[in-house]
Amino acid sequence: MKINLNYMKNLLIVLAGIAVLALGGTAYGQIKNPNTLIYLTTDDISSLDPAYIGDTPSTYSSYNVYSRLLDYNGSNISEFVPALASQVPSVANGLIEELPGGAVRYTFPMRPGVKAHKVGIKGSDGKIKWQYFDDLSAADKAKIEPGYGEITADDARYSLMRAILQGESWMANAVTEMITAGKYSNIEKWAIGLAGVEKFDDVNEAGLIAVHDDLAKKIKVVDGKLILTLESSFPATLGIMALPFATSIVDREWAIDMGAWPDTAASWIKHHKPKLDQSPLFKQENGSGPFIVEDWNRTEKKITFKRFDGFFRKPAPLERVVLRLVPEWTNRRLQLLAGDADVAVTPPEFIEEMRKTKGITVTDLEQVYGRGLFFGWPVKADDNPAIGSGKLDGKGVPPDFLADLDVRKGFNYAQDYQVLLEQVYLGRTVQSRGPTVRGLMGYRPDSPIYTNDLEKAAEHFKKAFGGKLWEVGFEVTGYTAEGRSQAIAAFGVLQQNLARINPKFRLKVQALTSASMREKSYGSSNPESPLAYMGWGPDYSDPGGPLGAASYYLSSSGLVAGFSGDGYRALMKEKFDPLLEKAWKLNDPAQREPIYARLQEMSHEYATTQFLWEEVTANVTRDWVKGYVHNKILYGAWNFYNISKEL
Amino acid sequence: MVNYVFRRLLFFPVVFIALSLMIFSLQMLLSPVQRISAYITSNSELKGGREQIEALIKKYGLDEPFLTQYWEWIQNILSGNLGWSETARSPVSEVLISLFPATVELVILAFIPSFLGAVWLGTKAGANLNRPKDHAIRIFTILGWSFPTFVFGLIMLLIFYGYLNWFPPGRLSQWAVTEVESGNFIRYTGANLIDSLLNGRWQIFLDSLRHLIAPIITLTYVNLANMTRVMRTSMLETLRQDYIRTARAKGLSEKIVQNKHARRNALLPVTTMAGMELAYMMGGVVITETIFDYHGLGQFAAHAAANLDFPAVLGFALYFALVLVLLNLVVDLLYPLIDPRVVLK
Amino acid sequence: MKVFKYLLKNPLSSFGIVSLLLFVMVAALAPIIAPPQSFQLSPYETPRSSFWATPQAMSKDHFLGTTQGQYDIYYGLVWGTRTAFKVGLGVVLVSSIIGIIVGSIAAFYGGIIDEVLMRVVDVFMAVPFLIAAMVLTTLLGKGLGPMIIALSAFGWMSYARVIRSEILRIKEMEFIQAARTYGVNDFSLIFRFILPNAFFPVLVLATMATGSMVLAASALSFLGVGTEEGYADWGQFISYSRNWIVGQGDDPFKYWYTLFFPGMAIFLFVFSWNLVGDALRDVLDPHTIHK
Amino acid sequence: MDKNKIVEVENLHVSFSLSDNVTVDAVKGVSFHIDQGETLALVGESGSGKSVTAMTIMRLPEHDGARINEGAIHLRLRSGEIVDIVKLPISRMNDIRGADVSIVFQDPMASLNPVFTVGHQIAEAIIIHQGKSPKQAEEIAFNTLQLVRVPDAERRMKQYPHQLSGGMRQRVVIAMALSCRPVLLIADEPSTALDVTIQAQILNLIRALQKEIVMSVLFITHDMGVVAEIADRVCVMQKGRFVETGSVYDIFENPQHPYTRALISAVPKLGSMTDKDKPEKFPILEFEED
Amino acid sequence: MKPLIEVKNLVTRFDLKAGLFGRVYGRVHAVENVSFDIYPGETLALVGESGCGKSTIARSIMHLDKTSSGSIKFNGKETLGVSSRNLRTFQRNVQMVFQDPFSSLNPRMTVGKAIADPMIVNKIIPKDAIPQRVQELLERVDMEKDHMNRYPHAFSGGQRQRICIARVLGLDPKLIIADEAVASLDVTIQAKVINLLMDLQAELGISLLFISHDVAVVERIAHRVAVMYLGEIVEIGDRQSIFRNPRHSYTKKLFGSVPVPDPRLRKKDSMLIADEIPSAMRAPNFIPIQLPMQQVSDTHFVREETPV
Repeated sequence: MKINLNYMKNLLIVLAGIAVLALGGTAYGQIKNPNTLIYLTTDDISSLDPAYIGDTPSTYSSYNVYSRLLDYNGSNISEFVPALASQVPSVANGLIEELPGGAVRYTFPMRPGVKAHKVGIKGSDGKIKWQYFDDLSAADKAKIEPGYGEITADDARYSLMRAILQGESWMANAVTEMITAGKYSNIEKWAIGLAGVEKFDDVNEAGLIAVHDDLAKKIKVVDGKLILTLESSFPATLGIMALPFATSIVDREWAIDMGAWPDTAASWIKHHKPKLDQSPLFKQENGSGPFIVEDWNRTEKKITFKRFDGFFRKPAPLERVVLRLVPEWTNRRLQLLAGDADVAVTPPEFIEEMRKTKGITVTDLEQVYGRGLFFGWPVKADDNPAIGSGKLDGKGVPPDFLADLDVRKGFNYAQDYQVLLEQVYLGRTVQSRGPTVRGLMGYRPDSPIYTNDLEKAAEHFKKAFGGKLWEVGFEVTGYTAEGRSQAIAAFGVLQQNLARINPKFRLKVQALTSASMREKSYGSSNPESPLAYMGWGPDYSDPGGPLGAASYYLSSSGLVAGFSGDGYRALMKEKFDPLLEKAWKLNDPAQREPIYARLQEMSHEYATTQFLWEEVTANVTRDWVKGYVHNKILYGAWNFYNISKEL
Repeated sequence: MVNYVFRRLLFFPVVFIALSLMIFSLQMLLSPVQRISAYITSNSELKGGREQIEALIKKYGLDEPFLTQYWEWIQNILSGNLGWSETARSPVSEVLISLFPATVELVILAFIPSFLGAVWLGTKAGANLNRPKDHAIRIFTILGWSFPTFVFGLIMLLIFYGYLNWFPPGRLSQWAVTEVESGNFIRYTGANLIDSLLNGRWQIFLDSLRHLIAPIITLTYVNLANMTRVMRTSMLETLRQDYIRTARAKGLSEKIVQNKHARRNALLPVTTMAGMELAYMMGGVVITETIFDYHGLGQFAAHAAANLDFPAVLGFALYFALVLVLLNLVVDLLYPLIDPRVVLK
Repeated sequence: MKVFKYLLKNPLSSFGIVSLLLFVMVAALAPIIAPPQSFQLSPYETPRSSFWATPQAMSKDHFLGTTQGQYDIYYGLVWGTRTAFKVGLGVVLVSSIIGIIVGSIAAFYGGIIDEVLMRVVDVFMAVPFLIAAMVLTTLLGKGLGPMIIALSAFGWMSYARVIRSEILRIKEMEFIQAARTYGVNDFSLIFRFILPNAFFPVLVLATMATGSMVLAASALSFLGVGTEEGYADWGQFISYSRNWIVGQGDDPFKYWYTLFFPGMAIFLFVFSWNLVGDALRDVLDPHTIHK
Repeated sequence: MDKNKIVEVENLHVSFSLSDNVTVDAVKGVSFHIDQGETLALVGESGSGKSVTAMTIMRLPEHDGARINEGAIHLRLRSGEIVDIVKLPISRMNDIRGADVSIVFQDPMASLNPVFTVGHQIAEAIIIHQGKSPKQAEEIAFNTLQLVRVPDAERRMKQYPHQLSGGMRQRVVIAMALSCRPVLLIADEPSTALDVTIQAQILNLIRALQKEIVMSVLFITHDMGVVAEIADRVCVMQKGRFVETGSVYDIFENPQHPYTRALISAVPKLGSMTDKDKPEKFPILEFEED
Repeated sequence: MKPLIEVKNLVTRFDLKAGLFGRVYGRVHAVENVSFDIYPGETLALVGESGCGKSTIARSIMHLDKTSSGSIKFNGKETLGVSSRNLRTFQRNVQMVFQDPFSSLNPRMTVGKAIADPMIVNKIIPKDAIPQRVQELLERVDMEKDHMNRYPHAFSGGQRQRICIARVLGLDPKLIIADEAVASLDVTIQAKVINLLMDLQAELGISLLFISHDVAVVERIAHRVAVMYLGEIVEIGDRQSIFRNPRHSYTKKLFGSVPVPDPRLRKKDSMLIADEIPSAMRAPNFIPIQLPMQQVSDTHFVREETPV
């Protein structure tokens, strides 16, 4: 073997190669990829099945690929426009009727002639073949099997029932809750309720069929119209029907052909709560939305959408949309600057930087929810590092530490909200006044809020635990999920201020993985975490109902109560539940608004939570990206249909 | 020799069992509540609090005894596809197969210059012990080794992409991606360089190369130090040998003595090491891939690790063990070619 | 002693030693040159004077500037020196002890014990180091302790191998045979005769590893599983800077200090250890190249 | 230079620098000459500088950090030209090494490159010195192997050093040294590492070859038995200096220097004890250790 | 007189193994059926060429190599197969000096410690008496007492061998095995070390098993001589009759090869044949053939040879 390398020659070749390759770079500033939108994200789509998903990133596909009966009207969170339905139901147009006994009926007349991305064509062997509608010749189009790939009221019925019966995502369960008008929060409870047994496992086959039949009575197709019958009023119905989750409409024939629920009463249990990849709609779609999923590369975390020319409105301006997961910010930033990307998810601390950058447009997006430090009591008493010694001896806190209203108030006065708003958020958002944020019913810009007042804080702390707390001090740990620099800042300010109030007040902060965070907070009667940074947003504009902002926070059965301990829950049950129930029963917004406003005030009064700020995010795009419409309730999900690229 | 290869591969099942036990035990360090997180996509699913969690724990059998769970788990993994990766939302084997070409492409292309460079620099340094050339080479290589890879990589990205706009991140430009994913481009191997050549698409070949250069430079520089060091020490050792004196006494020029007689012998330890080095690179150039948005095994593995996607971690470890075994085997098989004294038994 | 003289004479390693001594001094004097403030719960929590998201350039109060979130770079670097020594030496100590125990047992008893232990080593080697460390830190949570445990748990194998091969070499030397012939027992043989002679190759390995463990720790920080936010740790600080490498518009070096100072600290530290290790290897044992 | 002389070394000083300020003088002013066809033995104990002295004739120690401080080494090349080795540039030395002067080292195990075949290693020198094609060079190499009485030379050509026994390897090294028919062969303890029966064979071989191809031999050894077997003249070296020079008979029968005497008295002589009942101690002669 | 040590039919073989399951592909027959006795105060020399098995005999006696079969009795007591605890006295009474002075001392132990260690380990004298004893021993081997605080690297090969001898003497052994103990020394040093050994033998009545390849040295030191070839003793007997009357062809060849330090006795015949020493490695299923010994005289035995 001869190892004699000709180094100089190699070096020259390499240099020449680099030169050639370097020239391949394109000029700065022009629109690259004119008909393709390249969107760099940090989040991952979990499934294409709209009935399976419950997270915002996944709506990027369901929102653009599937259609719903209704869409939100632009940025308005409580007005709707027809989509697959030809009219928005209202009392005025008679499509919402109150039936005797308090039941409510919604009627959705359907838009005719809507085609799905794939349509079924009967081959010579009599078998149905699914083909892209866009690829068909006129002759082929004539051979489309009726109903196969045509969106009808029956498809809508099937889609809703499938989502409810599949029961996997909490958004699908929201539909259940809607259709039962809040009586059952998921199909299992429904089945249990009907069968009158203890556990879902005990429901026999007859019971399963019974719940299906009960459901089928509420969702019906009459004269080509979809009719929903709710036992009582559920004000958020239209809002849920327009959300890009479980109410997205799939083509029934295609879904059954692919092996989804065959639309029979006895078979649904086999399709109930499937594992992610067991849903036949997991990695294939047949929606009627403006874009087709051209390729979903799950290992490379990249999804490509192609324009659907047969869309029931006029086809979208963009030919392609590419969503790529790029974890490293510098990389996203450079690609955006080079024009190789059009949109890049940007960490909050860089929003202002990007606003100052030439060629980049930053649009602040208000969110419909706030962040806060969540108080929980009583917490787990034994072996709980968060409360140190577990006693009021300066080296820890008792498990019911935050049950003391003065302690909670002391904490709330110790926080410096202005510093956080100015320095961490650079003035882009406002202090959160309670569970109800701007744009929601019951929000009043003059409701009482906590301000940074160390003297008042000291006053309250001195009163707490009969003055003993002030004497001995405390040491307690607050938790946040990893990677939240704002949370660390919020804790940091609090920590410094507490130490200033009394050097014996020691707040420790720990960032946890989401798994550990979950373990710390989910113990409904006594969680481990006394103090945690979190935030929740409602899923429709109405503050009431199971997914509304006020009930999220203030109901004893709400999300927050689920991890804040029995003490918190008792407080909610006693003080808040009655008002919530009262408001939800009323149909007149004028009567409801003051109740929600009162609830907001009470959340301040009882210092239920340390409300920090209203969440704000931003779109950071090239200047040439036009047409984004922000609807708060969609949490920034992009409707690519409106987007175009032009200078 | 077939016998030898067979015996080496026999080791693999042992590694499999041990690895799976080890990784499963790691997993069991977590409480069931923590482990249930892997199955949850949204916090809101847990509206029911503890009750809901316990139902999920039951559903996935996370409260069973260790061995029962292990058996479940291992069955899942053995039932084909090495189990399901939650982070990739695909079967582990599919992920490994689909990302493998990208990593191999990058790693091989980065390995060749690091190896040749190390042999060259190591020879020069060893032959010039404690002279300026030696010092310069040592500083140059240790420098590369003393900097966090991610800083170096980010700076490379900034210079070559941010300022010069020569070498973009990713694997292909968007136009090339559209081409590659369209029906008239056949994916033979998944490695863009090879596929584009096989399809006769020069533009795509060049585009792909353009995307590879910055990570290659980063990897090469970072990997240079170790191998250069070994080559240098090995050269020093070899140059002390009597047969080098014999070669000189024969009247061979110093160049032939160094580049033929010394280097050939000095290559022995470097070959072993290069095999390991290549294996480690195949085992995930985590940071480089992350920085250059290069979707390969390293980035995937890091993502899986951070999200405690244990089937993926196990699958990845198995893949790596296989790479290790195979590369060691290759090195072993190469050894007799370099050193006639070695006989495989 | 001779070794030390050599190290001081060699320009590269003497540079390394001097700079390491400086680091030791900085670490020792940390409470004096960067006094913690009263509201800090621990000196390792870098104080923040404000909470602005954007790094701030050098000023009278922060004379190396601040990172994103206003962590004082000077303070972080000074106390981070202690962290660096803790991580580097801690990992090296723990992993070399594990390695020495495993390697000694394997080499000394040989046979099936050796075989089993070496297979254990193989299995540990079969998990890529960084990935394994990531899994373990993710499992154990952020912080210095978990990081040291994770890096040690998957970092001891090379020590075991070196020790094993050293012992196998030394075991055949005649002074060991002599000791056996006059009745020295196994335990004493390992500790009094074999290990002291196997010390130097391990020392070389350990010296090199001290630097690279600090690098590995910084890689963990980069990957998001390092120390807790704000902890005085170079890796943490340098990973804060990663997003600020790109400057702003006309000023590409606007945030240079966020990278430069932590970068220099970590680089100098690792570089010094490597220089010393490299020189040590030259002087101590030219025969341990590929063991 | 006298017509009979092949090499003449005058007042040679060689030193090694161990570190920046420590130098060791290995050879301190040595002068000697070797006649055509003569075998000169350089005798001394380890560290006496005998190897350095001999290798300096080929300027080899300089690769290990040695310096020639003083002196001249005149060598009569095969072409008849007389050169002063000390003054030659190393590149010129490469033409002389292996062609006019060759060397056989002590350890045949170590002095062959393990990764090249025996044939290749012998042919290498022939190719560079005689400008032969590889094919011709192999032919010559094969002949040389036969010359050094390697049985089955054809097969040996293709073998690697590790496949040969120690004695066979030493023959290969000798073949390598003789392949270009040098005027001077330096044999640096060529038989020390070998077993006594093999040693006898190698000594006989060198003796025979010296007659077959007329050459001078500089034989370095510490073994007085070997000296007695092979040398015409002897130089006794101690600590970098020559303490005594003379014909082999003078040295053994009438040693002058106390060191030489001590050396000879310490050498066990087979058969000297035949008449003695009991073992006997060595007669120890003290000498000055300076 | 009873023999101090009796070696009977000693066989030591080494398996050569390969692969994962340790398949035996060959076997080295290092020592084949060797028997000899050593009497108190006598020197038995084992002479032979490299690979003939002479060192393995030493190592087998010292229990450093595992013997395959045979018996080694010390003072009439069997030592093979005895637990190491019960070997204590044996170990103390039989000591060994190794070949390589550079590896036979622990580089990290001072000379004093090295010499003291056997005495400490075997607890033969009280601790506080040890420094004194170490000094005596050092003086006995012609070293200075302040050498005890230095490390081995400060000494020359000859000095180290003396230190090794001192270390061995600390246990008052009855038998010292010197395995090529002087082979690597310069002749003048070699002579002194051999003289030292002979002095010690005369003084303390120690027996010596002197292993060497140097026939001339053996002739000086030995009372009796055993010639080894390929693992076997081919000839054994008292020194005078072996050297006067070598019977075995190998013995003759060996003696004939020794260069004589007298230029007048230079051999004229040239043996230009190329001989090689055969290897003792055999196939695993090889069964060695044992030829019987013939008695030449009372003290002289020679192995029969197969006619060539």
